[in-house]
Amino acid sequence: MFCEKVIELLKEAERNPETIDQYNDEKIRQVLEEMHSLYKMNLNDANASSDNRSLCATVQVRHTALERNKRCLLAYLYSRMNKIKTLRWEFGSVLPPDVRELLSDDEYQWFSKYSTNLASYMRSLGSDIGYSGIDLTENLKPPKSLYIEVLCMADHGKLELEDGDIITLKKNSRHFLPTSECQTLIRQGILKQIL
Amino acid sequence: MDLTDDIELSEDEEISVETVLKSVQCAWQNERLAPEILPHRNDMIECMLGQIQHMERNINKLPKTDLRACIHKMELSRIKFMICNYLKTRLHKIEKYCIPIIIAERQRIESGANYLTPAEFKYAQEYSLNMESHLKSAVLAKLPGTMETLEMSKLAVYPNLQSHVFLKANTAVKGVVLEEGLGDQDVEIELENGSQHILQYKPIAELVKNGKVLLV
Amino acid sequence: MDPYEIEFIGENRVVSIIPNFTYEKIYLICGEFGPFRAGLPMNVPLWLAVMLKQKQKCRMVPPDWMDIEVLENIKEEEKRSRFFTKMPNEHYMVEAKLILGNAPEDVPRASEIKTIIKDIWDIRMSKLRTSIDTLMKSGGNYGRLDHLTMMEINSVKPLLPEAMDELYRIEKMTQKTMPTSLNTSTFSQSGSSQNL
Amino acid sequence: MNNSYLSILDILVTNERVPCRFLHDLPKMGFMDPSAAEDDLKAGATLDVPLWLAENFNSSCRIPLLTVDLPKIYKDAYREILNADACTVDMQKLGQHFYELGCYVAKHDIKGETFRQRFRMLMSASVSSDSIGSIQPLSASERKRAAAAAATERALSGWLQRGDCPLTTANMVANHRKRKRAEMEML
Repeated sequence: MFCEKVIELLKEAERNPETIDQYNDEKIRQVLEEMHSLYKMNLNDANASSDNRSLCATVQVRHTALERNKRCLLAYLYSRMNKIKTLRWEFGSVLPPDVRELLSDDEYQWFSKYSTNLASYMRSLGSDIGYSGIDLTENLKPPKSLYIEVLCMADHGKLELEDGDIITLKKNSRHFLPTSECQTLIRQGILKQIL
Repeated sequence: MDLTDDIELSEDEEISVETVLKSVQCAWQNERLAPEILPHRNDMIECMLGQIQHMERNINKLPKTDLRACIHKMELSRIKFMICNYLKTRLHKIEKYCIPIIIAERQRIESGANYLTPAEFKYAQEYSLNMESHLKSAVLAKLPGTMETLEMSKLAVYPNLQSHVFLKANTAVKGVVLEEGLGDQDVEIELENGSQHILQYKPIAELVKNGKVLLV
Repeated sequence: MDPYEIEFIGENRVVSIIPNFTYEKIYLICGEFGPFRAGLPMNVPLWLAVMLKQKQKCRMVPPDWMDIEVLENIKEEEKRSRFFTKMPNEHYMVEAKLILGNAPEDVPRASEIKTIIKDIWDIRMSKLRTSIDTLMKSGGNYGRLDHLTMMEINSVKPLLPEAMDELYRIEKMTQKTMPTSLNTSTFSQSGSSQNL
Repeated sequence: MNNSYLSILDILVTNERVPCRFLHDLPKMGFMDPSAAEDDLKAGATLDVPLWLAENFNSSCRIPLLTVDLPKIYKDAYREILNADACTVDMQKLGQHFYELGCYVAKHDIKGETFRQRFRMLMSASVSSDSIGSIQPLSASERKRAAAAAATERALSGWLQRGDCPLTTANMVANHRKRKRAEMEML
């Protein structure tokens, strides 16, 4: 039956809604191959079908399959675009190499453009009055206290706080930090809040 | 020490920052709970950002451990949370519904009743262009012959205005017409002041925009 | 919405505290509070009360309704009534949780009070489920829900509104095209073949 | 449900197969019918065809090529069962997309009633997580709804039990790490 490969692709994307898989170049290639061969067969039969009405129907069926394949491929890309957006909000504008390699080159380009667009929108906030303290990727949860205790999950190096103090984040070290200054590190899994 | 001061929103009315803050909260709540994008409240947001900036400068003059500094910081971080969440909610709607939003916004700009701020509109247009160019280079360009063309409007995702929402009436409203599910006659109901309902968004969309109801 | 976001909204409510320090008025964006006089009750937003309590700068004054007798009455009334009764305040659960959680020593008979409030909550939650059931049975496109607090309303999201959306969609489709025969789909009725 | 062009759910729904009878010969399409050996698909052939294809060529279209029969779950026999007690029907087996597919092919009134009956079952199950397993298997959208209801329930009881609002690792980040760890362990 037509369009079976592309459905596998979509099911794969749906299976793990909370993570992004490797861009499936190979399967996409197979779908494109199916499309090219359907298209070619149609070109041949379309020439012959002017005097053969049932062949004309065959051409229509193939054309429907082509449109269907196209819709599915675009839906695959779109579902990944949504995940890539989430990557921008959660990992930040610089992706770790092992995440970066899950994206195709086109997707990485899209990620960069998305990131740039977001950054320029955020720069516009408060720009009239020269205020730049609003970062939409921070302040994600209702604040409960100004300071929290955190445990460092990985060696991260030095962190300069707003008040000028510099601390070193070493694996397993504990710190008492301003909530506003460690939210991103917690989101990125480098720090963990001790409750 | 007076860290706040009343600000002027327009020439003839002076609104206290406290009132602006309350309006921002309602705008945030409505934006979070409405299926479609609501008219922007940029004047209020800018006013709040100004207040935050002013306040942060003053806090820096206080000793770090000063109790007042802590209290002010806590309030500021609450307000920042709300503003960030509000703006982010709008961005997400703009992304999801970008195609119909851009079309509707072009018409609204002509009539001067725009829903998006200039920065949001720019963001929406850029987002839509990026999406188009990605779909083109990643798939469409590789399709055979005539298959590579695509009308972007086909990809439009629309907010579900028929979705059900909870609301509280801020004032009495008469003549809200509910669409009946099955062939029956439409029903008209009255929202008493302070009453709460669950109903479809569409018939009360205007009431959300003009502040007569609050989504809860 | 997340329960913490509703708590955030509820934290704007004003409650009473007795500070153990003296300080002049403080001008916040959400209003002016004070002056603080050690030993004298005063009003502040709930979030500030919690913050001061955590810094051991105040005692919390339990709101009037946080009283065994008042709550027993509410509970009885809630049990008796078919409808939801009006709660002492729109964020009673948030207030109860924050005051009893941070300052149980400031509330006389705190643990009994906690139990009664939980009872009232449970009665209302089970009433809520019954009402939803009735609502869905009666058509499922509109309901009036006076006196439900935001936290309670949130507890049926997204289940209730989404089920109503789905039902609306299903019935809308049904209404659009009532088929003459139920055995065939609407698009297979005119089986007349025509030559291609 | 979202019927938009890019909706994966709608794509999966329209991928469900419906029984069809072909009205005309279709040259070179014999492979669609695994039981037939010829190159051409012959008029009169009956086979299950994905809805997206059937929908484009059914008798209400410009080029009627086939007639579509109702999938059995929407037929009289099942209507009676659904009418009697919708909650006993195993939707996972019989109608993964019962409501959604029904909106395309079976525009009669049983779905609304089925939905109501089963909603009640779903609601009572969602408050006590252990009973989710004991109810008859759900359709895909019902499962989603039950999971969402359970998440609300968890968030609420979490809130009732704790004082603070814990900050946590972002979802994608955490899942990415988890998966990487699992991959490392496999090596």
